[in-house]
Amino acid sequence: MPTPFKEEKIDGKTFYTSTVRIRRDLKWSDGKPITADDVAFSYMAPLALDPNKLGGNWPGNIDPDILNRVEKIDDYSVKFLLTELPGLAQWQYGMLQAFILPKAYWGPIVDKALKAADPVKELLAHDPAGEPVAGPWVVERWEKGAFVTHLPNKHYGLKGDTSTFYANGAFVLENKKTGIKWTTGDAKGDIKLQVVEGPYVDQLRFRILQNQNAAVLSLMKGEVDFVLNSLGLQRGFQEQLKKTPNIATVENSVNGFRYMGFNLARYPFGIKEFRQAVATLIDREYITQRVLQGVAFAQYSVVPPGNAYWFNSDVKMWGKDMTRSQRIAEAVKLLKSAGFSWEIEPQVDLEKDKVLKRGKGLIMPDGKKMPSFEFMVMTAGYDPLRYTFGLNIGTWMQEIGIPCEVVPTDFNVVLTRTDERDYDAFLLGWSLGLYPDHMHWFFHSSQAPAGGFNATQYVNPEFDKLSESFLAEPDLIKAREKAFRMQEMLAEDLPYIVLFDTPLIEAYRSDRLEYPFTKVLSGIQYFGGMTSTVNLKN
Amino acid sequence: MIPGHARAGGPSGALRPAPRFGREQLKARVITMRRYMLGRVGQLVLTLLIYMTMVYFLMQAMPGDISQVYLANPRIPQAARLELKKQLGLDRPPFFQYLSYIKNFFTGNLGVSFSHYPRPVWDILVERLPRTIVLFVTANCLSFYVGFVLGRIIAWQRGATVDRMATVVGITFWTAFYPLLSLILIWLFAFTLNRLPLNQFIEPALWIKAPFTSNTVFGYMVLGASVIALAVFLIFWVFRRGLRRTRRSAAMAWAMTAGVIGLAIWIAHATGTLIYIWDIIRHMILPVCTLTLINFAGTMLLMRDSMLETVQEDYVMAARAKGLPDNVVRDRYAARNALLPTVTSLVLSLASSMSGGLVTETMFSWPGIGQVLFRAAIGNDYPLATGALVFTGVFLLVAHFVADVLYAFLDPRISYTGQPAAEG
Amino acid sequence: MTELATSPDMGRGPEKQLPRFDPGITEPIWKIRWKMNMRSLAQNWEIFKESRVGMSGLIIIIAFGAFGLLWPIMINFVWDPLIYHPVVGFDPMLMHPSPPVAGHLLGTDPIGRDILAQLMFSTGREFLLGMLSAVISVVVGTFIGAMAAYYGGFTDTIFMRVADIVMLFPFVPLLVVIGSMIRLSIFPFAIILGFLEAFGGITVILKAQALQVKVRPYIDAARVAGGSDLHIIRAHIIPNVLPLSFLYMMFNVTAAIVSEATLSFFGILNIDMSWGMMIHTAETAGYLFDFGKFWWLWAPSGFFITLFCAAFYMVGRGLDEVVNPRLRKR
Amino acid sequence: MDALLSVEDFTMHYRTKAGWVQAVDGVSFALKRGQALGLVGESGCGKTSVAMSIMRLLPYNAEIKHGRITLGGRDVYAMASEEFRQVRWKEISMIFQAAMNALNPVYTVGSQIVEAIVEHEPETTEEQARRRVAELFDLVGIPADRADHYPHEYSGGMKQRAVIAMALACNPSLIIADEPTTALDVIVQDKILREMEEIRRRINMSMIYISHDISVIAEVSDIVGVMYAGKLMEIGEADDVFKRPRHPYTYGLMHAYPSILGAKRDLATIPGEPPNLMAPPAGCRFNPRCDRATDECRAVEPKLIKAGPEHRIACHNPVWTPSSGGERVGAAR
Repeated sequence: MPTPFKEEKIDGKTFYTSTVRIRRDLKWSDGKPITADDVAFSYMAPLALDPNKLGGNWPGNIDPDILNRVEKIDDYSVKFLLTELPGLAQWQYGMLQAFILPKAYWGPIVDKALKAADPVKELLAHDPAGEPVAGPWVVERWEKGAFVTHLPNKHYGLKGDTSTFYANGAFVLENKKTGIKWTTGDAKGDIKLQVVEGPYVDQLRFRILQNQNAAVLSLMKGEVDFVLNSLGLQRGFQEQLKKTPNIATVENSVNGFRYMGFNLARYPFGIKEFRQAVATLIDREYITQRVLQGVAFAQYSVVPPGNAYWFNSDVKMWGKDMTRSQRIAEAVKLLKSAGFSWEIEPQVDLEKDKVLKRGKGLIMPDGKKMPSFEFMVMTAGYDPLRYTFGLNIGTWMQEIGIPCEVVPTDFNVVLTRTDERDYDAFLLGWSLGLYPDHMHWFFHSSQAPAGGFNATQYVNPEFDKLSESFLAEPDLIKAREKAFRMQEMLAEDLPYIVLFDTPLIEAYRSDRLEYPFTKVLSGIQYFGGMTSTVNLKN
Repeated sequence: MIPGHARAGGPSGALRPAPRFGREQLKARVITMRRYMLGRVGQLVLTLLIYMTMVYFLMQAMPGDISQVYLANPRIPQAARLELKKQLGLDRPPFFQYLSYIKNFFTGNLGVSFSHYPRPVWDILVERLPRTIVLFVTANCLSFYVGFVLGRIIAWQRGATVDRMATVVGITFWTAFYPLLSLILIWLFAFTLNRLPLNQFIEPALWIKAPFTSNTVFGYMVLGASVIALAVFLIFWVFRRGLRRTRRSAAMAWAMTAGVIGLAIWIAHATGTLIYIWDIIRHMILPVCTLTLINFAGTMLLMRDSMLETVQEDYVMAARAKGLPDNVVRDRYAARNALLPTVTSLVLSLASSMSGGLVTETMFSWPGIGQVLFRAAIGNDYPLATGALVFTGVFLLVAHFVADVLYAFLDPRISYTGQPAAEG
Repeated sequence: MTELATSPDMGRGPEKQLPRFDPGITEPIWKIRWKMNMRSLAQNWEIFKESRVGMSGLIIIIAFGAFGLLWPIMINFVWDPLIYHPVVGFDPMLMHPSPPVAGHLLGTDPIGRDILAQLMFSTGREFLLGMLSAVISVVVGTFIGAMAAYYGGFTDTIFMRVADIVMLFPFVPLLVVIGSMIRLSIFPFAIILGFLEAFGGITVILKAQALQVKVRPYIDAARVAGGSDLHIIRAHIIPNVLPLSFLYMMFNVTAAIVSEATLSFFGILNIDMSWGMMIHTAETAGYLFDFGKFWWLWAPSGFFITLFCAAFYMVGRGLDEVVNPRLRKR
Repeated sequence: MDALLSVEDFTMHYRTKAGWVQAVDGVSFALKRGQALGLVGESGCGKTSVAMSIMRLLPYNAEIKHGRITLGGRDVYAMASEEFRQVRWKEISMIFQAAMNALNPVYTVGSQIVEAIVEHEPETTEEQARRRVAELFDLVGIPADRADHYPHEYSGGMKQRAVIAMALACNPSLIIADEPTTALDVIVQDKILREMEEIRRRINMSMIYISHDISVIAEVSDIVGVMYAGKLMEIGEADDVFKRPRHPYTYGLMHAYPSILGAKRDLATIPGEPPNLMAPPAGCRFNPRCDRATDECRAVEPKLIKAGPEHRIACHNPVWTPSSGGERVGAAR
């Protein structure tokens, strides 16, 4: 585990160093032990090749501005030298998550690449078949376009690790064979869950299918035992599979959300009250429970409830549990407070919850009639749920005179126009990592110009200060408080109107597979089907 | 036998050696053929160049570019995106990119795919080509054969029940919504009746221990099939060429064909690939039948309509008067003169089978060139999209060229320039 | 002034003889030509009416047209748009997709929209798409095919090479590019499709057929009789090629409807609702693998597509007899 | 010696949408081996339909009401189609009216003739067949090396000769020539007719000439039959019919021809037009146009009655001419 940071001065420059000790019982699949050399190499090689050039996940994990170098101290400990004190995002959830590669195998290849004219292209062109791995599985055969088979890795270091979770939140990791033991919190009281690592299956077969129909039919016919699908099963399949014998369905929440964003740089979307009025109009429960019949669930905060530790539940929820007429009345009040007016003001009858007169011709605070604007929505083909949400939102806005025109658009087109900030309003979605630093990247003013991640061009100096301090925050508890305050601020300003998300529904052959646990954020498929802990029934 | 007939005053009718058929005529044709060929090849290259330019700039005009992939992960900084663009050469002005692309193309290098960086485009195409050829060429040939045979029959008996029935069935399948029909057939045959494999092109259990990869076996199949086709063509050309079309010669021809196929099976067995080839064939049955059901009506109706013209010709009446058997009259007189449009559509559809079919590939999980074309086109992967489009496009251009040459063979009245020969 | 004996309009008069025009009349030429065209039109209609196949095809197409016209009436007066709107409508009373029920004769789709309303709404669009792509591709395609065969040489090469390029053309990216410039609704899509189909496969196949017609003796006879090139093409080559081009009319309509469905499903065309789209939505929502149970999700739209395209074939078959005198004599 | 071909009271109608067309009505005649029959009549009088009926090549909307055709003693329509197929071109062959497109444009002319020979003579090899084609081409006056050219490379006259060569290919015992020389100019026509006549005489082959041109028929046929509106009006020896026509229609026909030999005189024409065969006039079908028509003619259909040893006519009020030959007498009204 990493030691806390201490400041050191080495040949004139100040560094923040931390030494990390490595488990001694791990081996590569070719039998060689995993040592500090491999760890040091896994950081120094990408630094030498410049992570940005490497692309993929490298720039995210290894940030050349912060990480200066990694030195090997002895066979099983390394020392990290950083130029500045890293926050949780850069250290625990950043650098320490990087991949460790076998130096014996990759060393010569990287050296040869460095000498070539275009080192990255040279390196990426290398065919990594037969590369020693540390994971539970080794690739046995890969038939392109048809299937991939894996065999258990004989030298799998973590085989036999028993992780025990206690009701009081304590956690013990113990491997009786190799004597490794590691605990956090006081390990006593009743055990909530105990999982023993180690592949129990002698062969793993992945079949590559091109559409969900084929997958579900194969599942029902018994040709496959589990369907790996990042979108989860559609409603029709769920209903059918629930009724099919010896097939179990699993429902998990997903770490992401679908949202609607306005281009704040364009008048009048910059006005907070306008966004709040639109948020109030949107009846999320009506669509998720009635129209989509429970396939999706309403969501109000920028951090999904699935990410329990960071999720702030008491966030301002605009228009929650309001009837149709109450929403319209509230929205009209908000718009009026910001100086909007109408050619024909919408009238509602609160008791009978009826819309007496539909609003027409919204006039902006600057006196001019609001021009109709384009609300880009996913097409029915790409994502029927977002398509339905978008259309309904469009109808509700038109109902009170907001001249919104719903335009189903191709995903690439939406990405391009939001990237170039050439749009009015759009509806997209994000899938996120565990550490909520996405709030910094989405809403920090530095990301506002074209090409950055702050597509809605939200600029709030107070928020910027808060998000920068959150990013640099090493302490978990303080980081959580800051995250909660950020969520409250965003719920008030509503740069994103968070709409909904869908639980991930998966199915597997209950007569053949037995999973130690099935409640996991983003579903079983997020952990590759938990192949190393699943057990065969017969 | 006519007794030695001496025309009044002519020399006595000594037996004269029979003239060889078409000798000097062929010589005349060869010359015009060569001149025509050169012209056509020139046109082919020019068309290809124009086509490539249009495709390339169409790709550039597509909204967005490949680096958008990085927009999905918030942690990746701006620098990485610019770096990727530089790496892929997207930062150079489009015109220079185009020039380098053309230079590379004519040196046989289709460039490197963006989405499967740094795999070369050739590599991806070659990986998927055998699979596509085996499935789609077989399907096309089968649907053409069924359509051709049925078309001749229903044109010959216009108005009979077989005509009405075949047309109604053909039309319903032709106009059926293709994705829907394939789903129904999969559900019916593979799932409910459980007769045929559900999808994919090989059975994993069998192939894990296979000494070959599926692509090599597909390669063998393409090679084997073309050798067999050539052999069968030669056999029929030798036995059925003459006008002597007796029962005996037909039986001999079929026996020889069976022999060739038997030999092929024995070789496959000897090399140990037979079970694998059989597994692929088993997986092919459902997609090929679906494609045939969908497409046979096209050829059938095409053949029927073009044959209705020739059925009423006088030489067909003359042929029946000559006492030739009915199928000879139908095939060598009526059908033979109506071949032009049908053969053209066959040659064109064979070429287009190179580019596979997106719906079939998705429904039957048979990843081929069709998916590559679609994903690359949508995913802004310029080199892969352009490379795949041009690669399959060449086949079509060559096919059209072959069709033009065939016209002259099919109908002597049409000379090589595609215009009628000077009237005799 | 009688037209040339070889012109199809004149030639096809059935048994009853045409009254001979005495030259003394004073009517202007165009009037005579108009009257003759009207008469030949009437004659053709007589002949077309005879063919049962052609008439039933025509009736089906008219029925589709009427069904499509019914939509504005139904949505404005009979149905409540909130429930019956093909795209946004939702019926809160039922569990969706519900089988046919009192309020929804053909049941509802997985997102709660009424299937009958969707069918009616998209009929108008599919009708437009079908007619446009059929007419454009047949008219333009036939004319080009005949011209290419008749003139040969340079024109033939030009048209054939254009046909090559059009056939090769990546249809999907083209639409994506156009889609990003203008909003691709059904009308521009139908026209683009019509012209693409017209210059592509149909020209090559028709040219092949036209070549066979061109080498026939009566073409030389017509040329000897002083017919202008254009007249020969219009009067001799095209009538003999039309049976094939009518066949292509059906091919193109089917292709149009299937490609429109796949493209709007992948989001390239922003057409809100079409028959093909209905099947695709059902498929993605996972209701299309047990065909017995949720039959109303695929059967009505599948049946409509087949019937609509088949109708064009039947009309084509009927027109065959009008155009091709020898066929009719039988 | 019984007749090679006998047609007995043969009646055949075409079924059309508008009703029945009575194309051939009660025609009967007999043809001995080596004899040449000339069938003459205006176009649309059913002579081609008779030819087609003999060859069993009737379209599908033709229906035989009654009567029999026997060839070499066997009833043509009783034979199984496979059996009759052997007979075609072996026993009886035909020279088509439009010889222009009776040849398949996509095969060489030679091969089409070889095909017929090989089909009917299993033991002949292709080589022998080709040699015979060369001889046939000599016979009809086409250079032998033209055998491997395509039909579109032949002139009109040469196509006609090729079709004749094809008809002779299997030495049939009867050839039906349907307007063989109509498309040709007079000189070539005359040359071909003389050659065909000479070939016929030499191999004692029987022939049926069909033409609307009396001069052609007069030149080549032994017996002449005159047809009008589907019925056989008069049949007999060539001399009887031409020199002593007894049927008013034949009489009229004879006078419709300018004779180069005799004195110049204006031609007599037969008024009116041939009747509509869907609703033929009652009685004798010629009565509306016959100036000698009596009530009986308009009521009762005349049967064929003897007017001479080999001469029969179907008329109630025949034209009487003195038995002395040569001189044509009779009021040309």
